[in-house]
Amino acid sequence: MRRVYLDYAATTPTHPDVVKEMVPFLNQEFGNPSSIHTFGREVRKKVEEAREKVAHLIGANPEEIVFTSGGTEADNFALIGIAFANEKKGNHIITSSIEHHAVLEACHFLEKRGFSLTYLPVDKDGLIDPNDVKRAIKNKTILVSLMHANNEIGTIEPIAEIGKIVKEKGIYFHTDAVQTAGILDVNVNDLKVDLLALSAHKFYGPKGVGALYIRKGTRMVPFIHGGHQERRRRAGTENTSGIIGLGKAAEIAQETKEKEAKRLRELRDYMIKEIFNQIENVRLNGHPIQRLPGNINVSIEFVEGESLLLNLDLAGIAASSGSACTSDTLEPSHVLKAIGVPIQVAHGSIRFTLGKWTTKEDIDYTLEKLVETVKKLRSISPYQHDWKSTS
Amino acid sequence: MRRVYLDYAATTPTHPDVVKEMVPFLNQEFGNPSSIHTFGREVRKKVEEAREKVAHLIGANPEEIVFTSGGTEADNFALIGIAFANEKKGNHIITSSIEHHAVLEACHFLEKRGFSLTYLPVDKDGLIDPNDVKRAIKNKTILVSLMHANNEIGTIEPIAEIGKIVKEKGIYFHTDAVQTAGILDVNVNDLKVDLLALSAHKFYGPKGVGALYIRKGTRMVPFIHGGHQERRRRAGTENTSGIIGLGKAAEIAQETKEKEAKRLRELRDYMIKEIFNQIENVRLNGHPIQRLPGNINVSIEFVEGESLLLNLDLAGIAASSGSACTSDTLEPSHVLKAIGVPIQVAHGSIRFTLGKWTTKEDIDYTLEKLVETVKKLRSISPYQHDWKSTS
Amino acid sequence: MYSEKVMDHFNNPRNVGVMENPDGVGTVGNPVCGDVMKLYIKVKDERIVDAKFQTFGCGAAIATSSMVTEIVKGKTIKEALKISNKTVAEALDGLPPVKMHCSVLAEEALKAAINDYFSQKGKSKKEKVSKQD
Amino acid sequence: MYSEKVMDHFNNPRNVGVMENPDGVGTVGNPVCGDVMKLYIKVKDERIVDAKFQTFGCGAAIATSSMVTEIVKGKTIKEALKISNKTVAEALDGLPPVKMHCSVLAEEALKAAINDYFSQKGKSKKEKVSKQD
Ligand SMILES: Cc1ncc(COP(=O)(O)O)c(C=O)c1O
Ligand SMILES: Cc1ncc(COP(=O)(O)O)c(C=O)c1O
Repeated sequence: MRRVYLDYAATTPTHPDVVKEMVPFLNQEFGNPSSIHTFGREVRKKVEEAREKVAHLIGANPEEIVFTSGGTEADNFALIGIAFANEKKGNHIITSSIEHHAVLEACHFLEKRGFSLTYLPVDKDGLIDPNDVKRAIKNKTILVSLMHANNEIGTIEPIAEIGKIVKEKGIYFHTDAVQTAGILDVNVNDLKVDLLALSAHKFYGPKGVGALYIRKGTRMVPFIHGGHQERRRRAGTENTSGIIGLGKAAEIAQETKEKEAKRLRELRDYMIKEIFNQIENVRLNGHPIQRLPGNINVSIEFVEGESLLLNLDLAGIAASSGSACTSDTLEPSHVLKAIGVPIQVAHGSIRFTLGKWTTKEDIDYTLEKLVETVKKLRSISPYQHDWKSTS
Repeated sequence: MRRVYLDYAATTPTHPDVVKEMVPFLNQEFGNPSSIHTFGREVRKKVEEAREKVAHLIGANPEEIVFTSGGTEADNFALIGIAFANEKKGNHIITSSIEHHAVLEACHFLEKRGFSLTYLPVDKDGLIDPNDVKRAIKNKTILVSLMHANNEIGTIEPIAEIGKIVKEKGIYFHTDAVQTAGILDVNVNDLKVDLLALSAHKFYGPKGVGALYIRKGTRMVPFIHGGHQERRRRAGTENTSGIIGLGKAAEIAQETKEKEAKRLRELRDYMIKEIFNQIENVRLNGHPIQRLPGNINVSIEFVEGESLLLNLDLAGIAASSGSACTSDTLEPSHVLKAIGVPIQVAHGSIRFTLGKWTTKEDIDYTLEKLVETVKKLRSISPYQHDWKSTS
Repeated sequence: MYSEKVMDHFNNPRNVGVMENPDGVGTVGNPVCGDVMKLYIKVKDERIVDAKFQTFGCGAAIATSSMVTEIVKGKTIKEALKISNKTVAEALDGLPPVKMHCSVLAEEALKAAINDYFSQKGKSKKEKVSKQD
Repeated sequence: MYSEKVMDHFNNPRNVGVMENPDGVGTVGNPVCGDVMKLYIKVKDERIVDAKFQTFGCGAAIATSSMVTEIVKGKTIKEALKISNKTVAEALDGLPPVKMHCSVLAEEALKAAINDYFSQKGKSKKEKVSKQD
């Protein structure tokens, strides 16, 4: 059976060249980079090279990069590290209602520990209004944390514009760039951020490794406490093969991302157009233009999302109903809710995310199966005649 | 040049069979285990199999195992997770003065956040006295955290005996078993612990992955907040290849650890005996019998540790002056201080840790080079005649 | 996630569609919750001789609908009233915990259809069937 | 960690050993701190014609000791007094930040030896050399 993976926003296969770089660091060059002997020093050198590559990818200095166990830890580190280090200055933090759970749950944790949070709304396309940020800033505000692009609906936020506002006020600014680093042009100075989270497995690196950019001079406490690794900012023996894989993935992304983004945008727009051509009562979620190159998120009315996914899966096609980590719950996505999708329509939402190995043939095959499945599910539904479209 | 690795306590090479298990999960079976499609479900199954293997290794139920990014995160999770969840009950925590920094620094973090810590002393062999634990327990004590075996001097602590005391008082008991899991027989019920930290890279698994055992019913908050992974106890996309590697390492350890420990104890005792035979003014640090199978820690008087290490490194031999993560500082080890080694003697301490690929020939070669180096360094020293031995 | 049986009934649902002139029809659920089941029965001599369904919902919702129609066919009304959500779930070799509510929905749809049958027969006052949990 | 030069001087230290009848000897450091340097000089016509050392300490301590004896040989006392810890560190192609104190120790050992030379010559009161940082 043909297998088509259209869930690149959930995770990507590790690039074969990245795998090739990683494997020797498991068994051959296996030293602990903190060791002063040759076994350790050889690996230390490679870890520092990886740091340079990651720094280069986002326009940072290598000393400003701290490796983490992924995007979630990086987001937690940013929020909790800033909060605990600056609580004497204030206890107010601004974020948005469409952040990834890695940010939202860290915020909930901080709320329980005495911090006050503002969750900004978004418009119907998922955009945050920079003026809302300006208005939300108080005397006690110590941090603004807003995602660079949303993982579910693909909307790209006006981070640079917001960064200007936040910087003027002398407040720390964090962006969750897990969906954009390695995919789009991401530069910490253009974006005017003090902190930026990224994750290797979203751009053809391994799962379980990421990084937090921390602008020089930023006042924060470590999140994981222990040994002196990462200049005492993140303790724990380094995931050396993972870090070296992240470095390689950053290097590859640097070279290929522009061309690849262009290719994906074309495929994406083709697929969206065909979905609208071939299926009735569909709506596109997320901004039509300010959108991740590989993201398609549509609500297909009169169809329930899970059965859609399962039917596609039976046809070898992998898609998602939103973020992978929420698919074990029954609640409809907080992001779709935030952009005002009616709940019964949200139930019929599906996300296709395209990537490096996606071909036009994959898209055509998916379209064929999607149309078939929607037809089948609508025919089973008691509502195919009764329901009114809400779009 | 011959290369001899005697720093297995710092990290181990990943077993070739473990590497073989891991690699397919980077590029082929690359799904996100949270995804409901086939790509995700295939990997989910393997992650759960790994969980069973780790549970089996320590006599736990699979649901009681939470995967982490290593031993440090597991220790932080145990301490901070229990502290924040039980602070209404009390704010007092008991630990020892010879814990790994992963525990000590988490304790210092908690002290800054209003918790009160007791650091128990140890005797000259590094043993914690169970009666000291009993005496230190107060009304407000919510957690006791003591390591199973010390990473520097190899002393194995009477955890089961202490567990009995702590359990009687209805207090949570955590043990840092990073140096014993996969090496010795470790059983959470025999040890009577509620929490236990382990790390893959200490027993031939990959770096950057570990686990925390959390006894069913234990009241704790997550440490990393976000998605619903790990039954909502540890957020973040799973390090799938790492977890699967940890599972395989656990499986191999289960089968081989007993025989291997016996082999290492013999090599260890041979090496200790020969060091004492061939070098004057040496002292053994740590307990002579209650000791990790592969650990040798000696103080060689009139010799400074770093030059010793560097000279051995030039001869291809990797050893350590203590824990890898402290070797970038100039302070002598807190563990040697705690067992009462005079500072000038502590400077001449060296740790050899033996493992799976250590042979008698490696030991003999090391002995030869060690004797040579000590002779050379003592001949350079201004004190070879003047100093009095302190042993 | 799902058993093979669930996937089989999901992928090849039995007894799908509208029934002409049913003796009882039950509709339960709500599109806002993501699941709606409509169950039709045909009754002859107090025995359910045919059943059909239409469902909007997740994989488990479709599979339990399909399974309940299979189970109920040939049963007397009395026997059918004894079918619980567990019967349906077990017949599917189990359901994930988060999906057990779908089997409850299937039970409710069946009860609703039988109630409707009683109403149509004018028996509703005497033998009203109460919803079980 | 260390430059090749440091490793060279560490592994093959120059001018190691005790000097018979030195004109000046300086001992600095403390075994508790992990570094002790003993520096011997032989002086002829206000020129250092030979230097030797004995050191207990880390790699950088041994290398800086070795290097300072090399640098100092052939220099006049005046020139030798101008040798700073930076001179020594630079001659070794640099030292890691945590090891810079070793080069300070080397400078101090040299100054101490020269002071001792002055003392022996009875010049100590007039030209006492102060320790630099
Ligand atoms: C926007 C965003 N933030 C954070 C994360 C978490 O990153 P990780 O999966 O590496 O923990 C993800 C992906 O899961 C994401 O899409
Ligand atoms: C006793 C002990 N605890 C904790 C750790 C930390 O584990 P990891 O290196 O996986 O972060 C180590 C090793 O570094 C250790 O030896």
